[in-house]
Amino acid sequence: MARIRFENVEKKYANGFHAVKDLNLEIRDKEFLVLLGPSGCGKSTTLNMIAGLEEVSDGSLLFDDELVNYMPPHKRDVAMVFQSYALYPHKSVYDNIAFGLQMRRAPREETDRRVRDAARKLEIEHLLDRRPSQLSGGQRQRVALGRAMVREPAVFLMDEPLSNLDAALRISMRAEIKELHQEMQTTFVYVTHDQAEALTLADRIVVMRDGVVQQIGSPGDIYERPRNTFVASFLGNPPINYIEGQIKVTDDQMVRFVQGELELNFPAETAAKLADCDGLTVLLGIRAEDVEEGSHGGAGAVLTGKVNSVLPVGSDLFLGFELFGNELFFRVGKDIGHASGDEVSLTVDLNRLHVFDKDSGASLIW
Amino acid sequence: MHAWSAAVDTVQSHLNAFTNTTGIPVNYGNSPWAQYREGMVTKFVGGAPLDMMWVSDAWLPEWAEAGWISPIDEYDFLTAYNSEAEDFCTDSMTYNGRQYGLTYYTDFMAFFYDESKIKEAGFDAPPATWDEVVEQSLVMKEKGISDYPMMLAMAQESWLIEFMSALVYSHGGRFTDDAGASIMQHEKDGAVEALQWVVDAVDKHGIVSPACVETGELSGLKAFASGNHAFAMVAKYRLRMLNDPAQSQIAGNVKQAMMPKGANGDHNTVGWMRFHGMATQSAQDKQRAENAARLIEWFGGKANGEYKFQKLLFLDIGAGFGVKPLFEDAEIQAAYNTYGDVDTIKAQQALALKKDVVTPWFGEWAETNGSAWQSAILGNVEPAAAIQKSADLWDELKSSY
Amino acid sequence: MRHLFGYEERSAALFLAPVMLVLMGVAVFPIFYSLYISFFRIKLTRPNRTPFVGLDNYTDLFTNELFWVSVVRTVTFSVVSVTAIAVIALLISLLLNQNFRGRRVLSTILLVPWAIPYVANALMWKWIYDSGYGALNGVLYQLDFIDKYMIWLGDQDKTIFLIANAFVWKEVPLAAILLLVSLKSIPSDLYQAARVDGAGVWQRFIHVTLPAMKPGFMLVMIYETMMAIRHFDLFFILTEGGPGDASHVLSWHIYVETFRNLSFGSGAAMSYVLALVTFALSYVFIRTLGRRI
Amino acid sequence: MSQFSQTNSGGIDYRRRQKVARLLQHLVILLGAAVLTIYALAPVTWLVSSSFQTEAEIVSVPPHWIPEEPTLQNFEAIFSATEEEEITYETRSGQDPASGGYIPSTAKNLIPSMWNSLIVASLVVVLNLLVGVPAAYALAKIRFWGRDASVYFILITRVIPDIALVVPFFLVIRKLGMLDSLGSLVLTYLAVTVPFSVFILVQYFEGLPDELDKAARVDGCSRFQALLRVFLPLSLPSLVAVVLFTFLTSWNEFLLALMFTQTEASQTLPIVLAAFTSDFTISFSFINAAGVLAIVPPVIVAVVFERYIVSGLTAGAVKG
Repeated sequence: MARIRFENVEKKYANGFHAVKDLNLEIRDKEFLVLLGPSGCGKSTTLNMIAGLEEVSDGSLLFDDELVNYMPPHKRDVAMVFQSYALYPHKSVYDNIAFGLQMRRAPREETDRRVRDAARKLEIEHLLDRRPSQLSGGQRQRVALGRAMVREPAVFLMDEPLSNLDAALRISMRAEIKELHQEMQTTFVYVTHDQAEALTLADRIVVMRDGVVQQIGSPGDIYERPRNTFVASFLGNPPINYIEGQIKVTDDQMVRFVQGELELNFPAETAAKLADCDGLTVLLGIRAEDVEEGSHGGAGAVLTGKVNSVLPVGSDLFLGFELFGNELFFRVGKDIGHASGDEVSLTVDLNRLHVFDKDSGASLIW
Repeated sequence: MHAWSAAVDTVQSHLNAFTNTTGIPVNYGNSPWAQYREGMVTKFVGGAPLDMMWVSDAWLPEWAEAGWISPIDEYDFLTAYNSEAEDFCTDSMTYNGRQYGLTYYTDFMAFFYDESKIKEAGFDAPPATWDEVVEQSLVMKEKGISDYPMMLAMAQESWLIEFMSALVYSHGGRFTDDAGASIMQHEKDGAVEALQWVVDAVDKHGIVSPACVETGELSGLKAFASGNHAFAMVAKYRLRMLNDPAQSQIAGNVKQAMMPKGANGDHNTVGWMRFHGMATQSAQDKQRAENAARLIEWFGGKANGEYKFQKLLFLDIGAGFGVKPLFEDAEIQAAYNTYGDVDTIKAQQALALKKDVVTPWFGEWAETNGSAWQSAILGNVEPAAAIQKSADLWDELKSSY
Repeated sequence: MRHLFGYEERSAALFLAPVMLVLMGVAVFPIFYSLYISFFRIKLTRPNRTPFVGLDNYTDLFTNELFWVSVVRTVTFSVVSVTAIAVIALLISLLLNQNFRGRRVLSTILLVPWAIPYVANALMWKWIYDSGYGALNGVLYQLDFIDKYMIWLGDQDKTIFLIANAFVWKEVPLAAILLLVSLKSIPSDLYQAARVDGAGVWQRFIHVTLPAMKPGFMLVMIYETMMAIRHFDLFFILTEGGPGDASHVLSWHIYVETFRNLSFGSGAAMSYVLALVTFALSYVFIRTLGRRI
Repeated sequence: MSQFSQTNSGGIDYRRRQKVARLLQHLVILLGAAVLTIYALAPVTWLVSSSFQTEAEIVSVPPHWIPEEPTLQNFEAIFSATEEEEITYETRSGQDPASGGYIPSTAKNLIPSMWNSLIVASLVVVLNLLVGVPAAYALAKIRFWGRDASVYFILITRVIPDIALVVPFFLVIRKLGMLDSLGSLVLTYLAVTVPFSVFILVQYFEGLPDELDKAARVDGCSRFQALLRVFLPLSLPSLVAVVLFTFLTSWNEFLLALMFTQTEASQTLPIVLAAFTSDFTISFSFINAAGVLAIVPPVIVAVVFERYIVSGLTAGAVKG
């Protein structure tokens, strides 16, 4: 049972750096929460505050309903997996995994049973007598997981646990971690700067920037309905495209996005939200995958421009596309028969357009 | 008990006899004479356990003023020995009317020569004046008998003041007048002439080694004993060692002459004495004081009815005793005659003067004075200027006390 | 706030308390106590008269001829020693930075002078310099450089250099090791880049090695200067400041004033001056080290 | 011929050049190594050689570099000096030390003074670790208010010259009645050595990853347990370096011991040794033997742990 609640939490360092600003967040029991953001955004600091490795400067941090601001890490029932794994070089794999239990004075047989269980699950039984220096990166990763698992903690913290692995291993470990969460039935807090990891693993994602929470929501929510340009840009590969333009509300209650000759008509639902925005300068966001080749969408839904570059990525193709001097990137099927310099038309999925206020970057529709 | 490292075995044997007689165990420590004063000062200041220690007459005022040593004249069985002691000794142990100990030994600075070298150089008598020392030395140098015929030990150590005093006195000078004011800076009756002689001997004539400023009494003595020099100024009691074939290569050739005299001087020399004193910390505890007094008696007075220690000292190392009855002792008379000329000794002894710089500020002044002399010998300053500096400090210290 | 200092501060305080207590008690307190007593005329030969004299001890100090002599001697000794240490240590570190068989043995040998106590070092050199039977005379005589034994420590023109030599001999190993460490930290691609750019051995030394060693070199120089200025042991055993005042350095001056003349007040004043001088010198030292940790 | 010179780019035979250069380099290294070996060892060798000579041989001119009749008598004198035979009037030697070749009565203090040195040095080492390790850990791994100030404070105390501390130390220790006790030495040596120990250790601890510290604490270690269970086992090289430096410093220290010790109860080896050197009565060969005795333990210690000195410092002082 572990709910974690941040109430107006601040973190300031002695050197004046303001790492986390007015954080309000409730992490639900047994939830898989991912803290996502670029480096320096405060996500690791937040995680460390949960662990007790960093002290809360101001505000309250509660576990269930207990204030834990000043509780040192060894008094909290948390386990943590680190980016560098932080295995104890002088201890065998077995002792590395058992250490946390030993420190909490678990009975010897119980410790042994749990260590061997975990080792079996992680398929590292044959490595128990080795030293960390004799292991590969993936094996170390498993030992680090094992060390956290055996503790059966109320909260399971992971700080970029996969970033030191190579790409293939990273994907398979993702799956294992997801499985682990389901098996352990405990609260996971996971820090990453990798959007794909966040989207795959999370029940909910918290996007942070410069110490401020940008958006909290399910992966779908975050991806489909980004609250601002930062969130929108941070997720998506290739990143979301922006076109600057004006909102035009016509007499017949049609709402259009206008930029020079380009006019896009918003569908009714979106239009309703933009009814008061006549004349506002906005950024129109189009995700790379939200276009189709061809002009079948008809007027008000078609972008026409010149192909700048064609970048095949295997499964599909990134198309560099020039429009009003901006270079936009779209993801299209790999069968497209265009080459650089060709003129193409793309039909936009109007239901999936994003509109942000140009000045504040805030979404006007979500 | 703390002493300097002289006649260590003799002391130890006498000490063991004390313990056997009285049942009082005694801890015996010693340190080299050259560093004895500073070592003791640290001990006093640090409150190291001390009951009885050897004291040089030069330090008495300083140590008494600082309250490190205490008078012993409350013990009648100690003062009783004064009647048989040399007045010079009793006098030297008295400060501000109180007596601070019993004699360990007394001696004076003597002038020795190596008879064979003098003969080799073609002289039949030892020099009687400092000028003759130069004259004879130059001949020896020329004949290759010795590179540096005259041995002077001018290193900064406890002996230095006695060497300097002997030189000054024999030149007819003094450091201070009867009132204790400095006259050392005076050309004639001060110390300048003596220092000038040393400077000339080193720089002009080359008859004294420039290394004399790093030569301590002991290394000088050794060098003399190994035949490197023809003349030496050392304590009279060294005569025994110098004429002992086991310890000296020139044994048998060493003779004593009267201290050479300067133009205005006589054959004067310096005399001194060292005594057994009692530490104040001991004096404050009745029982300890009692034991210490008995120990002082055992060494400085009679042990089992005789002046055992002073006699042993004389027989072993030749150190002069301070009690008259020992002159009558047959063993002693026999010993004297084997290596020395009693007449010369007595004549020289009669011309021995007390040091005139014995004051509470002696220790402090001696340091600077020694450096001043060394600087002059090294040719860094004129002798007169060096002594002037020394005299200035003397007056400054005198007025501050 | 309820907790002004959290768990981190509390544990840090707990961990640092012993060190701070020791240093407060045995370094900071004495240095201030020393300042205090430097305002009094304290002579242990006169235990009951210790008047307050204000700055007299300091003014006396600066008008004392011997004090200035000792300053000159100290400066001479330090400059000579530190220069020699820097040059010799540099050569040694360059040698030990090469890869050759026996390098380990050589660096072990180098540690011998470093490990032996200063007193034994002094005793050894005293014996070597001995004008009667010493090795220096022996060697020079047998090699026919001199035709008769010379006086070494007793010669006022040589003595400070001879003492400096003994000091250098003992200090060089540590300096060389420190320089070696900074040599080792030069990335090898820097050399490769220089080679590709056409730099020869000498040019690589001038343009790559020397600049990269500069911080380490600075540190060694300052450290050794501090050591030289405060050095005492050799002077005590080899010459006691003599002959005359030829090796009368500041630390010896303080020793004489304090423990021979028993003038603790003026001794404290001198110590204080010395402490301030070394402190000013070591400002750079502290800054460099402090930034590093 | 013309073909060859073309492949050798303009007539320069690079292979030969390289060979010559390499030979030259070997030569320079060999020469340097030889000079260094002589420089470092010759004085010590001479001392050792002297200690095996008799008093008669040692004063030969020119010196005998290798003892012609090697003798152990000087060392025997030291080791047998403690077995005291009672001297009576009959057994006394009757000679004055002045005749030279004399074995001082303080010779019997040599071995006890070595013990004193050993005790003091060991205590200082232990205390250094007890006091220095937690401090270094705090400075390296705990981010707390006042950390930088603490670092500077500790470094500054290292800079104060010993001789400046002597006067106040002396007065304080005298007041505490601790003069002439090993305790006063241990305490002062601790203050002298601990800043450097902390410095070495901080450097080393900082080199160990922060995450290790975090892992330990999340695993349930208090700060203290993290230090004890995780950091200590990992910092062996720096611990050995600290042990070495503090041991040698304490073993070798002279000035403070000179001031604070008076009797054989507390005199350390350097003090007893120094007293010999100022006493001209003492046999040269005996002094040299005593000197050798003082050199042997620290040199053994240094040689055995040689690699730790360099690695301890490599992690430390001069990273450049």
